[in-house]
Amino acid sequence: MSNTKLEPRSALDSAKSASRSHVEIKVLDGISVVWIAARKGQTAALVARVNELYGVSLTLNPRLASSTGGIEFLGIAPDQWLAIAPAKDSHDPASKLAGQLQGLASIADQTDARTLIRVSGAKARDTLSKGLAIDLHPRALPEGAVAVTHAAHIGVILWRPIGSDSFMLACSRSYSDSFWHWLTEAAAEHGLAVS
Amino acid sequence: MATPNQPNRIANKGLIDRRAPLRFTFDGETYHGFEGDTLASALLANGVTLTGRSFKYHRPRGILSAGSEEPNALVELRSGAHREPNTRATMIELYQGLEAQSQNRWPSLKYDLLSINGLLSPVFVAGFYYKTFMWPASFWEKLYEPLIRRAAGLGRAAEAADPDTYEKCSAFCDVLIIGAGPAGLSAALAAGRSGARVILVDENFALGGRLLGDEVKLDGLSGLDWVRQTAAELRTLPEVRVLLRTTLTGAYDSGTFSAIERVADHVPKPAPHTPRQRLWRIVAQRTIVATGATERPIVFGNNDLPGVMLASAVRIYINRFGVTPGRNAVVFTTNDDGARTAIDLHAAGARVAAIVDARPDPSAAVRKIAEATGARLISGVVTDAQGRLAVSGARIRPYNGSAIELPCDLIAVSGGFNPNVQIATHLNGKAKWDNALAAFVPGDVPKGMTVIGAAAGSFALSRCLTEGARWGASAATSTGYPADVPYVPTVADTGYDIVPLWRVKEAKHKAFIDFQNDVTSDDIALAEREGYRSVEHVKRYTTLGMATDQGRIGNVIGLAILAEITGKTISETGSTSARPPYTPVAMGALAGHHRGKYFKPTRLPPSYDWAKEKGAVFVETGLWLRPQYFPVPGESDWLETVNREVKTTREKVGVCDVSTLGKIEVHGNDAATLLDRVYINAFSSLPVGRARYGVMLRDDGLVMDDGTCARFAPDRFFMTTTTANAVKVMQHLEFCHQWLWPALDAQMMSATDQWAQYSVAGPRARDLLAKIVDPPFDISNAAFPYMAIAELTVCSGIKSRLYRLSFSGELAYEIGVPARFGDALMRRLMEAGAEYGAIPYGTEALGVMRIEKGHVGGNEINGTTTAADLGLGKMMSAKKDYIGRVLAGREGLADSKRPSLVGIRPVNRAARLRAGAHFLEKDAAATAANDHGYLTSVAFSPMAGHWIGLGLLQDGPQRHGEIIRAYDPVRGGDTLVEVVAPCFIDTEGVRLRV
Amino acid sequence: MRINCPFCGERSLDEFVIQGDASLTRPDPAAPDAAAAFYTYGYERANVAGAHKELWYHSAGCHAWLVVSRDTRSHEIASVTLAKNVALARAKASTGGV
Amino acid sequence: MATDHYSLWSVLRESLTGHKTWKPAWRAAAPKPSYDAIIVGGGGHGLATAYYLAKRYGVTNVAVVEKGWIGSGNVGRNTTIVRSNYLLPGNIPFYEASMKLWEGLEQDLNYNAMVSQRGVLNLYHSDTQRDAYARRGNAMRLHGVNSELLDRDAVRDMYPWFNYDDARFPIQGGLLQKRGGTVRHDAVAWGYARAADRLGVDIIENAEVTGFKIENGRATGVETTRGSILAKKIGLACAGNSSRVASMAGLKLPIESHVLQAFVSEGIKPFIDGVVTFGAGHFYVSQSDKGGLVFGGDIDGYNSYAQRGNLPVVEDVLEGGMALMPRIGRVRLLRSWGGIMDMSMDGSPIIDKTQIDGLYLNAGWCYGGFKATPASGLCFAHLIARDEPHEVGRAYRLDRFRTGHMIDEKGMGNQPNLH
Repeated sequence: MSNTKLEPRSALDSAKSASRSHVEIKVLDGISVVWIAARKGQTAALVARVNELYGVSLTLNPRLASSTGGIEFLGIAPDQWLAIAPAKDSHDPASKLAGQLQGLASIADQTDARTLIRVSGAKARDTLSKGLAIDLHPRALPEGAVAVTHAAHIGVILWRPIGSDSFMLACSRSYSDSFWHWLTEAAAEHGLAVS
Repeated sequence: MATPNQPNRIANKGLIDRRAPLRFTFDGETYHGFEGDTLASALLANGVTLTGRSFKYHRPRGILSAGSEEPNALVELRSGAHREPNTRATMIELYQGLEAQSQNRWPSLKYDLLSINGLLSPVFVAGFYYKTFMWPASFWEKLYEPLIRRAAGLGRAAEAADPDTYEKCSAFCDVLIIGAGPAGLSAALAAGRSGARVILVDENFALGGRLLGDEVKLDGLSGLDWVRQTAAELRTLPEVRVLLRTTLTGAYDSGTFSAIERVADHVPKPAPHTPRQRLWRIVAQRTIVATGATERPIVFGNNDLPGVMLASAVRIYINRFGVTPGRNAVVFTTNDDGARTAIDLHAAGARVAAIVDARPDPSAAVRKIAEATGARLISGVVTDAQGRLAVSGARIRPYNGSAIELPCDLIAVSGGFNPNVQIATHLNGKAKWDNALAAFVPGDVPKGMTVIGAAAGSFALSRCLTEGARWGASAATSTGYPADVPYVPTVADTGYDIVPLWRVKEAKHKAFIDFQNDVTSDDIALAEREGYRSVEHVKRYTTLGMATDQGRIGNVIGLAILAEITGKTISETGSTSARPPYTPVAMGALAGHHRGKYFKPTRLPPSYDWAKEKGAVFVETGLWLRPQYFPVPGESDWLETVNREVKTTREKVGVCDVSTLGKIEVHGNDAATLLDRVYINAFSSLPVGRARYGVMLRDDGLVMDDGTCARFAPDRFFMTTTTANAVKVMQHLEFCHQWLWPALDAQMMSATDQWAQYSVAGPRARDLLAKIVDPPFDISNAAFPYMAIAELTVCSGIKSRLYRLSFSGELAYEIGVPARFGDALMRRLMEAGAEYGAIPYGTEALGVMRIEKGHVGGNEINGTTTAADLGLGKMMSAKKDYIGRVLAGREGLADSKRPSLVGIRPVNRAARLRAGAHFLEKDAAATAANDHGYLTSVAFSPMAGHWIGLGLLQDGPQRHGEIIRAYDPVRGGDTLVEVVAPCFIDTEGVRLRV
Repeated sequence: MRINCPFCGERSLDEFVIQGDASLTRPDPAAPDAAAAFYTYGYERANVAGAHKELWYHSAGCHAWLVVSRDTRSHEIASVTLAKNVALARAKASTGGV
Repeated sequence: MATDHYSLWSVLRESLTGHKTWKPAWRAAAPKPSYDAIIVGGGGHGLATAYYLAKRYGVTNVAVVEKGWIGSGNVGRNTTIVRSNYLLPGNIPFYEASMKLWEGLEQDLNYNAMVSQRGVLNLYHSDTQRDAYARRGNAMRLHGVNSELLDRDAVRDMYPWFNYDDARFPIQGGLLQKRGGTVRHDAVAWGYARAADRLGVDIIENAEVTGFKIENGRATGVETTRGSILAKKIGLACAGNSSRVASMAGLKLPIESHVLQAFVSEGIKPFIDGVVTFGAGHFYVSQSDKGGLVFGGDIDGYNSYAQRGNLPVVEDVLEGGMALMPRIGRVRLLRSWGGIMDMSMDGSPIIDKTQIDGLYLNAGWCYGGFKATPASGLCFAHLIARDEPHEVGRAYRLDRFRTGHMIDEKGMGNQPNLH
């Protein structure tokens, strides 16, 4: 019996996406999230290693660095990053990074710990400002910016992907239902059709 | 010239839209008004002047003002669940079908029985209650207070839940401008043109402030046209946000402000998906307060009669709303501005019977006005208004001659203006007295804040405009957006020239300071005579300034009169400092989205959907919603279900979702050292591939949390915490690492949500798991003994972590898979376990089994117990230091007589136990002196066949075998119980090692 | 009140948790007077009205512990630094402690 | 021939003559050179202490020195709740003694402080909370204090309009103390002041203590902004500022000062009869005899000497309010204010001698100070007069933290802002 595979299931299977002119909300699956924390005194070496492996230099502030291979490295805390990688069934970025960064960083897979949601559209900012108490204006939060904060009492990591006017949000998996409820309610005023 | 059925409407005047007539009702009567009216202006247009009753004496009251300071015209707006008490008619925008009712009167507004209180007013003075109703003591709750409470309050709260929604928004800006009058608009232009991010808020539904109520010219433009032109330009500036119907309610630290936007109060019902009101949290680098000034009345006899109105309000009703509040007016003023009201009245076709100028000698300006309006100019005072339900005349005492009486239906009164300094004082700043203006002006204002225009005492229009331009520009410049001071239109200023008069001593009738609370000048005098000399004492003793107008009408007058009485200056007497909110705020707006089911977020475990399908009953544990038990058809109650779950698990195998446990990855070369310092027992000695139970203390030596910690590699640990303490423990670990021992190489990350983790417990647990784990992994007892752990794959390649841990005391495992496979794994476990009779069990059965085994839980780890109290003293390592070790040694905590963990069972096995029962010696009296502890946790043990419990009992371990009482009077319980060892099953711990 | 987290930037009060006086240091548990020293450390507070160095945790943000210098009368914040750096510097200064 | 005694008759008599001859509630006393005892702090506790010193212990040569106007501290800025529904043996007898004093207060003082025993109800939302309240209720019973554990239906009978059906944390029941209730806060300060004044106590306002005279280990007087005053004994009753004042005598206390906000709504027709505390959020509420909803929640959490708080707690409190009683959505919040709390290290107060002879300490009341006013005054007066603790206050020792005998109702440990 153990040879039939387990079917994965996102925290928001019920409500995958909802969209309408002014704001679009989409739950993204199949993306790996890996926690990277520099070992004591190894930050410089880690940055160098990542640079030679992925051609990007990890930022020491809340910004993201996006590699040619489509991996984004988000600065989420002093000496800590999240790697956001499009997951292909075949490989497991966490183990790969663990191998590559051996001795330089602590690694843990966070793929299942987070639900990734993209919010875009003309009213994305207005929608998010109903819950996020940080300044979302492009002057304060330009493309590539990262913010670890909370919205409607729920912890959330937010970032602005390069070359897009959208917002990416990652909330803890177990909170996804409540987060989705708040987000869709906040967006409803701007014409969001909730599926 | 009046519009049909709106007798007081003036033809072609005002900003109302006469093509948009609106129907509304007040006390059941139907009336008509126009788009752009307030309820107050519409009532006045219809000749309705009696709008309410006062709080204490139930005196007839009318509309005093045209703004948010209105103390009298409070109504119940809307009906049913939408009923909104104490709503100021002056702030209600008229909409089609509006319903309003007067309040605090019975049977009707015209004939209010409680106006009898007015006759008793000689008795009902300030402090009345403190001196009476003391005998007999028991009568207070029985008789006196019920009577008082019947009379208490103004309007009625709705009886059902508020059907509307509310939301909260955050906004950030470089420059926040509060108030969109001439000063605020001019500042917004100056700052906005620089490209700085500007937010302009105004509580009104139209821009312009006093420019809407006064006839002025700016460079030849009418005030209104200038406002239109300015608004148009502001609309073109992308970084300028204008929020109308938005009251700035509070100033908080670091440039944070609260504001309430009334999104849908001006329409019959909110548009779909829009809130009724919105709370704005505004963060501003610089703030410009341009909140204007509020006119104050003069204290003379019957100054509260309907028909006595603030002079500036009279002008607003005429010019902005095209309504004349009277046809035959007396203007009573202490300054030139008040007198100007005569001009607008005259222009509106009303007769101005007299201008009564309280100043020793009226200014030239006033003489001119009198001539132009044909008003009789009297240098003197109005001593009393005359009339019963409305003003019918004024009794006037000229300074040179004897009293005269003039018939009139309106007394327009101006005692001068109080700058609205409230926002500037919210952060403890005090306002300071300005003698020339006879008013308080801002004193020390918070960093980053500037007060301008009338709010700063600059009443002249030209100064409002120039200050706005100057400070708007400098504010923007200081935030990095260089701005030029823009051109300012020229205006012809009019004078103010006040000689303050606070009260008319010759008044024959009651003379009010605080209208709504019926505070008179006599009350102030009485309070002072009785030794309540501090202004704060006077306010509290008389309730001056405690009404819904926040003291905007009466506070300064009361202060001035107190100064007069005590012969002190006003500055010596006191100052005013306000507290948020600036005007009263609907409570729903401050709660926003977070009510009902969404009061707090809900966390769902990975097997939630599956458990729901299975008909599980769920229970809130912290923010989590966990399956409590899984009833099956035929089971009569929860106990039967839980008994089955326990039995089946102990006899066959059960599966429980324990994903809610806190999980923390602890990595690094010094991870073991860190763990040694936070746990009372050692972890550096833990071999790779094994787990260990650990206990953490708080700094003060009491137990903080317990859990297990597994070692996957020399530098890689996986910690579990209790569900309740997950966040607290993470914070603690970070504290120890970042603050206490920063030199350690350790990194922590929460993995609670990453892993779906299930406990698989019972004699057949291994058989079940054998079908799940991928070969060649060997889970035989020899290869994978108690407390072993491993990383492996299950169900054909799903990476997984297996822990041989047992909370139930059975052969048991905890199996973890990435959370997205949690749902599927639970289904698979049930499938694979079917042949062994596998069942799911919930938190109840979990609890029963841990009590049967005597494991401590949240009821025992309650923040007041030591490790020794919980029978874990022997775990406290003597070989190392750890958090809490030293203070745990204090005599009070080391005392062996402290209540410590015992097992409890009823002597009469049929008896039920209840947690919270206290322990008494068998024959001891039920008194505090004999209180020896209490039952912390109880359960019915299907294995033992009776109720069992854990408890904390003085000197407990020494008392096994003793019979004591479990005393539970609040539930009528008093049971003889036997003290036993805190373990009811498999005391040797054989089953979990097989 | 808003605290300028050295990593995340300025954030609202509700993202943080305060622990208290940052001028206290955990005593040497091996010292002969450890009991008395730990009592003082655990319980006695200067509780100053004025400039106060205190520990805050950015619980809703980057999880950094911070040393915040704040006036307890005005709530005005003079400086914010990462507690880790303060602790390291202090350790360097007095190479004591565990 | 000034009218002194308060009664309906004296009010009626005065009403005929325009209330011209009332005797002032308390004299505006000037400091004498020396007193038998000085109480620092003209709040509820200080004034009550002076009153009981004079009334019960015959010490009448007493001064209360107050830096501003009496009652300007927490007695004038609280939510007026009185109750004795405590858990621990160190607390129950003390707060029950206080309840008993409240029950006879008005007749004792001849001042109506509107002591109103309309009941205090603590709601529970889970089995664990229920059992914790059962434990508390049983502890109260063992101390002879009545308490009742109500189930959901019983609560619903009392307050049918709570949110029962759409709640995140459904109400399961509550612990009721019928004798609990509210008291008109200002009147407590004024009533004690008036009664103490009549017994000869000097109430000296606008006299801020700037230092202590201490001669070889003994306190002999205080320096104030109105001159120095000598005294045989000095009692500190200045909660909120205890650390500040004690530091002038070189003392460091197990106390932090924190701000607690409180709120009142516009006056509306009464619909909340008693006091209710929400068990699933930070919210408690009662309705005053003027009709205002008087409510509060948690402390702001940071050390503060500013009598004001910040927005997050305001939102937190109102979220609790709306979760419990959604019908108040359209009722308006009228005013908010902040008080400085002496938050102690175990959430319980201190009434004890200090290391300095003749200097006595009454502090650490957290936000439980108002209900404690009478017993606090009585115990402190006893301690000052007799140099030994009153039996109901003997647990409130200053050295209990050193010896590990904390009185920690919440089990939060040495983290003052969590109590």
